[in-house]
Amino acid sequence: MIEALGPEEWTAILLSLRVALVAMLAALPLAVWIAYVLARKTFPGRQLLNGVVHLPLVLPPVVTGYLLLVLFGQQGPLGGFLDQTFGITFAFRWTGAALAAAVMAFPLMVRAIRLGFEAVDPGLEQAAATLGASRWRIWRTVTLPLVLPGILAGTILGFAKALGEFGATITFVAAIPGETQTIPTAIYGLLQVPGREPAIVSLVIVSIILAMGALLVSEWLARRMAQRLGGT
Amino acid sequence: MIEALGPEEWTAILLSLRVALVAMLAALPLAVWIAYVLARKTFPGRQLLNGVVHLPLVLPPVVTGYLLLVLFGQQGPLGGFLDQTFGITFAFRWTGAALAAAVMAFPLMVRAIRLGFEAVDPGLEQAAATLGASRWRIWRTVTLPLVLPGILAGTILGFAKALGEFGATITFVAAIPGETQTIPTAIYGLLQVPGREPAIVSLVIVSIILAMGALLVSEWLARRMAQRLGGT
Amino acid sequence: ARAEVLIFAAASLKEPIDQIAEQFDDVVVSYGGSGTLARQVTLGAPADIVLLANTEWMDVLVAGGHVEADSVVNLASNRLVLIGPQGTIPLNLEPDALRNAIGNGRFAVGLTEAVPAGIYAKEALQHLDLWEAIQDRLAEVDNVRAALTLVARGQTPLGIVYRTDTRISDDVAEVAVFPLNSHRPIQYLGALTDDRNDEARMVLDVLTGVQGQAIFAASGFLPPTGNAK
Amino acid sequence: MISVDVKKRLGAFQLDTQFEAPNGVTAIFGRSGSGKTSVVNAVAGLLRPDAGRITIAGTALFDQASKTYLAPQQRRIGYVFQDARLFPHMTVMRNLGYGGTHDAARVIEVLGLEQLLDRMPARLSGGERQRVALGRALMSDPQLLLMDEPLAALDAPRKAEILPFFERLRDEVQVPILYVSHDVSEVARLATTLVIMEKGRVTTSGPVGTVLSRPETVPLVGPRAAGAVIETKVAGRLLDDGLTELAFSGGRIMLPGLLGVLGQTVRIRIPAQDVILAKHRPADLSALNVLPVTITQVAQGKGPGVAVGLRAGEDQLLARVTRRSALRMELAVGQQIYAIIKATAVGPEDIGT
Amino acid sequence: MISVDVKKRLGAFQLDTQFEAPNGVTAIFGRSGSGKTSVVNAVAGLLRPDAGRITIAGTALFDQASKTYLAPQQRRIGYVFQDARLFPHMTVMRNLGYGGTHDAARVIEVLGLEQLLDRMPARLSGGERQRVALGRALMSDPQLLLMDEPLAALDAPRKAEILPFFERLRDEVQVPILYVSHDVSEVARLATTLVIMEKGRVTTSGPVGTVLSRPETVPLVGPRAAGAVIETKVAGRLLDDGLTELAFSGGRIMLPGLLGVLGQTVRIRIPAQDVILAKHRPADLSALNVLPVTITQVAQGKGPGVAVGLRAGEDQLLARVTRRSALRMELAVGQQIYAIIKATAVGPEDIGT
Ligand SMILES: Nc1ncnc2c1ncn2[C@@H]1O[C@H](COP(=O)(O)OP(=O)(O)OP(=O)(O)O)[C@@H](O)[C@H]1O
Ligand SMILES: Nc1ncnc2c1ncn2[C@@H]1O[C@H](COP(=O)(O)OP(=O)(O)OP(=O)(O)O)[C@@H](O)[C@H]1O
Ligand code: MOO
Ligand SMILES: [Mg+2]
Ligand SMILES: [Mg+2]
Repeated sequence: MIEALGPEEWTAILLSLRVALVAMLAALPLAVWIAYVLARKTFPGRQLLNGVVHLPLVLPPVVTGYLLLVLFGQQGPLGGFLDQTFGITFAFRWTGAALAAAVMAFPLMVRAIRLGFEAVDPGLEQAAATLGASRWRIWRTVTLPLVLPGILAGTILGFAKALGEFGATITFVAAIPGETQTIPTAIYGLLQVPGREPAIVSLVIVSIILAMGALLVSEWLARRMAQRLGGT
Repeated sequence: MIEALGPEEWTAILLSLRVALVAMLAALPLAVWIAYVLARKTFPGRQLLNGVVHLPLVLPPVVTGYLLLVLFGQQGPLGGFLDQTFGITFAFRWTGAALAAAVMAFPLMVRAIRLGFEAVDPGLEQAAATLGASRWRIWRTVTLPLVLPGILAGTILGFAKALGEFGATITFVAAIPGETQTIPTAIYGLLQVPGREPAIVSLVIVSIILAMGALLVSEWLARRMAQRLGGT
Repeated sequence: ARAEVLIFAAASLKEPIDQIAEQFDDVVVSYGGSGTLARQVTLGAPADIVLLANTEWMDVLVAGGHVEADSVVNLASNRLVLIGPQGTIPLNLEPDALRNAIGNGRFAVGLTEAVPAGIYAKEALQHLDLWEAIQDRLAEVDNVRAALTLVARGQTPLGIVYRTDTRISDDVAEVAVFPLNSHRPIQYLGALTDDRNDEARMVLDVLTGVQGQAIFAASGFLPPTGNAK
Repeated sequence: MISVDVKKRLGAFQLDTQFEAPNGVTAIFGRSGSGKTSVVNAVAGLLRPDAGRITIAGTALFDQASKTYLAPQQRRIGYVFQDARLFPHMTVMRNLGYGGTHDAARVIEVLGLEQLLDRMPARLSGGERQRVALGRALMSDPQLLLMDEPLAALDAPRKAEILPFFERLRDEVQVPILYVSHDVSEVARLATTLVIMEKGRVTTSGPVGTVLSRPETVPLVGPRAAGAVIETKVAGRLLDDGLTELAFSGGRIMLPGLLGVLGQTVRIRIPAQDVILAKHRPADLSALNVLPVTITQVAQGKGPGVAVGLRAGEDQLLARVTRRSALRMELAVGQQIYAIIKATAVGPEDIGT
Repeated sequence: MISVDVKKRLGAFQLDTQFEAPNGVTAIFGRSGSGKTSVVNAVAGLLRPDAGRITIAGTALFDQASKTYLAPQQRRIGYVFQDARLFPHMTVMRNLGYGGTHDAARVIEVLGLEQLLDRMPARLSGGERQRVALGRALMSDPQLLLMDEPLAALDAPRKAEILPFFERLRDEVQVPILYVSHDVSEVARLATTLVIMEKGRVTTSGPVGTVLSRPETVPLVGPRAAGAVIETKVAGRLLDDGLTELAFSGGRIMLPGLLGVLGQTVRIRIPAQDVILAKHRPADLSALNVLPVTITQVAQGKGPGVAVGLRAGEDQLLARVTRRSALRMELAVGQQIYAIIKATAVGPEDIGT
């Protein structure tokens, strides 16, 4: 199986991993924050925020990719600004692939983490408040640890989605080998050429192995957490 | 905005709604069951099941569509069986679009519902058991109602995903106006030709409205549930 | 690592273009649907060379000044063929023959309003007065490769693809060839985004040159027809 | 008849408990962490013992030897948990009816739940919650009732209201009850059998009257908790004074309140600390009850108290006096003296029927 | 000095409570559902009243008029919840230290937590959990301690161990305490002030001695709970007998146990039901304490009991006798009689220092 993979495919595999990991790391804090806000706060525009978060799920991925291109392209309002201010470019760069993956994974992460927040007993936060803990300390030491299972679930969902993302990625950053060609876009290319079925199958298997590995790690972490809490 | 939509687009909108609704209704019982099994049971092959459920998220949608084709196509082992035994055909039918949407939405639904199960206090189920309730009755009257917020979240995630699904759908059942051409396929077609932006924008807005409507309904239901439980 | 020359090419050109790119150290190719590529270029994609399977989009790029009008070249052509699963006997391109062959099944094509292969297929079918007969039996997909798969998996008894596509699968057979005059010529066009990029010009020259044309031919493409605008 | 023999390791804690509980109420008494809840969970089928055997009326619920292990729902056991465990998504009414509607009207009335029926559990106070949990268990018509400190969260008047219901339950329905409690009054009033646990093991068990009137029990249950439990019969009712005269083998006792009808059996606990001893029959006292008794035992405790076992007729009483008094009065086994019991000292929670 | 004035509508329930709590322990007493937890939540800042004002030492925690509403964390209040609320993901040690480590070693020792420090809360028994919650609140060094039935889940010996710590807390640290309890012994022993609530309102409040020795209080707290609370000084210790002699304005009382050092102030509760009245000084009784008293009030209750107010020196005592005895003895205001208090009847949980 491994023989079927050429250097270009290996590059795509490593890039996919990097893209998925960076997307998760970068999106996680924002996802946790938005999930918290949606779970606990009431404010005007809450439903709007909720809707915006879900957008990448509702829209065809190609449209999301196109919107990203319009916003974050070199001529785009955000893209130009980020480029000039921080020197960060997304369009047709691996960072853009990570952005696309993060955006597409975002609704999944937020929802899972939000369920986690909703399952935390507010009585415990009250107890922490009476013990003098600041909001931030309560958040860090009580709320967040109790939400960890949700965060873990959200992260693994997001990671899997990031590994599989195709439509938005190819639209936003194309499939430039070594820069933006991830496993799914590589598979797409291979589909156009005769006789590359073995490579396609190998890439699919590698995807599955990566995702399964991540899943197993997350399940193991979740079990450890549950054991700590459950006392067995 | 509405003028930009021809009869073909309207047909696609109605079809998308039907496909997403049917996909959710059909997938929900299975999703709940799998989520329950994953949350509560230990058995050999548990991690395998977990992995399989996540597959549609990890694989590029085209690959998923291809696998569906292989399995549920007219010559496919499952497709042929279902056709002959129950007269259910998926190939080139809206039912196939619903199947693709359900499969793609499945990991999202399972994860959200599973988090719901994990948040239920087993002490309550024990209490029900001592009151003589059968496993099934406990499940129906105690576990399930307490999991409703998770089910609701999973359903809305799944619904949104089903509205947006493109790659697997077009690969599996193509785009047949009135039968399998959903909003995303219509948008894709419009994107490939220059100058159809108004229609695209209209379709995107319709998608957003549909998803926002579903979101609002689900949030409202969730709030009602929380009120009942929280006592305010 | 940004390459010296970045080519954006229609996915259906992957086989020959990969071979040609291999001959250079620093040529990198990104494949996608023609519509997608064209839109990306209009939004500032850093491509040096654009290769499309669609003349309409090339017109848009030229009109918008995204490619150098003078650099547009005609690279290759293709034939539109009717295919069926392996073992299907050749067919006459006539309504009854098609309808019989389809039976209860469907007819796989690219999106007839959007995907180049689908647009050509619709033109050809209309020209041959076959459109009425099968219009309601179409199964339109987002790219030719998907149409090929439908036929190869036996999902549809017939489909229309480029001749080059039939090489991808052993499970399909060519059952008819559409006459050249039944549709606008199939043109693969290339262009430079920047006239002053000499290395890109060199690569594009190789594509149109003898060596490049030989590789196109080996992949089943036909020499260019008509003239690039 | 319930027979319990469970061994179970829980972290560093080793549960190794054996006792038999005849019909009626068996109280499990023991300090925090002694393993009471764990035993009760094992009986309910919520904690699977490592070894042992649990039977009700000869039927095994659990038997390590024959690999029997009935599911909780097959045990027909009503369990009132230490932490209520009401179903948060059901009204009080639906919670109550969840396990059945046995004797519903009476349960609702006695537990004072009428006003709460439409409430959701989150809107109940702690005590209200426990009452509903109690009602829910009762309405499931169990063959054995497990109660893990069911009254701990209730106030005295509410307790006093509910206890008679438990008594009726015990006497009429003949449902055996395993009752975990910290409160000796409760235990004495309800229990027929007392099991005292310490560090996972049973240290003493037996009929509640015997165990509590044994001077050796004083250090186990605490000095305030010791006292005799005797069975009496209603011999007369002084309606004007609101007193009831109870007869037992050692004489007659007058207690406040109208307790049952003539001839009815009434169980009372006489706390050891409320018995005063006198060498001569005293006169002109507000205490109504003066009984001639014989000293059967004088047990010196570690503290300043002396537990004095007394025989009144065929019943045992227990008194607790200071060492100083014991010396001054020269108390000795075999002496004939008088026990003075103040009518109001036997509080309503010490009187069972 | 804490001043509470809160109005709050909770569904059909109307909370409308006003009281002042001086330094020391203020007990809130009332039946289940009377609004005790709600009041305490309002003081903690967990329930925002509709109207009113809450101040500690003159500083407003809440004031509807000036729109003041301090967050719970700004109030420096230690709260022991009815339902422990331990952080499930932290060990006992980390739970304890969460709000601070004030006096950590002593708290851990007195609450007997040494063995539990590395445990997770899910592995604690009900009583262990409550002890940890108590320790956690104490270690946060609060300016006000709120306790919502903190001892309800504890067994008598453990209670007896913890109560002295509360007393020390009250006396040494001068932390005011609002203490919700069902247990009059606890209340009498700890509380300086007693607030009795019914249906969301305060029916009686005042110094605990006064409230509990008022014959009118009997129906409010229940007959068993009524009794006088008096301050005494240690006048002598009979080491051999293990007795302590306490002096107060009405004479001397001998109690079992060695209670404090000479001259120390000791507070004792004398339950009304444990006081026997005699017209003549009796002899040869095991009860060690006979005090000359004057009847100040004879209050007839609804039941068979009569509450008799007594003056002993400058202190008030309360006795509860049957109506029959009251009539037979012809008790009347102004009469000089004798009160007999059994040494062992004043149990250790009724003695505070
Ligand atoms: N899962 C567990 N792992 C380790 N130790 C445990 C576990 N469950 C209980 N224990 C320990 O077992 C002992 C008995 O607990 P149990 O809950 O039966 O006590 P209890 O007598 O009911 O106490 P309480 O009166 O406080 O409710 C305690 O010391 C407790 O800490
Ligand atoms: N959110 C709410 N909505 C409606 N009623 C409520 C709500 N919270 C409490 N109540 C009611 O308010 C009353 C007072 O409740 P609270 O918990 O203060 O009582 P409590 O005196 O602490 O009782 P317990 O001794 O049983 O703990 C109860 O009747 C309760 O049912
Ligand atoms: O949602 Mo997709 O169909 O992953 O690109
Ligand atoms: Mg317990
Ligand atoms: Mg309360």
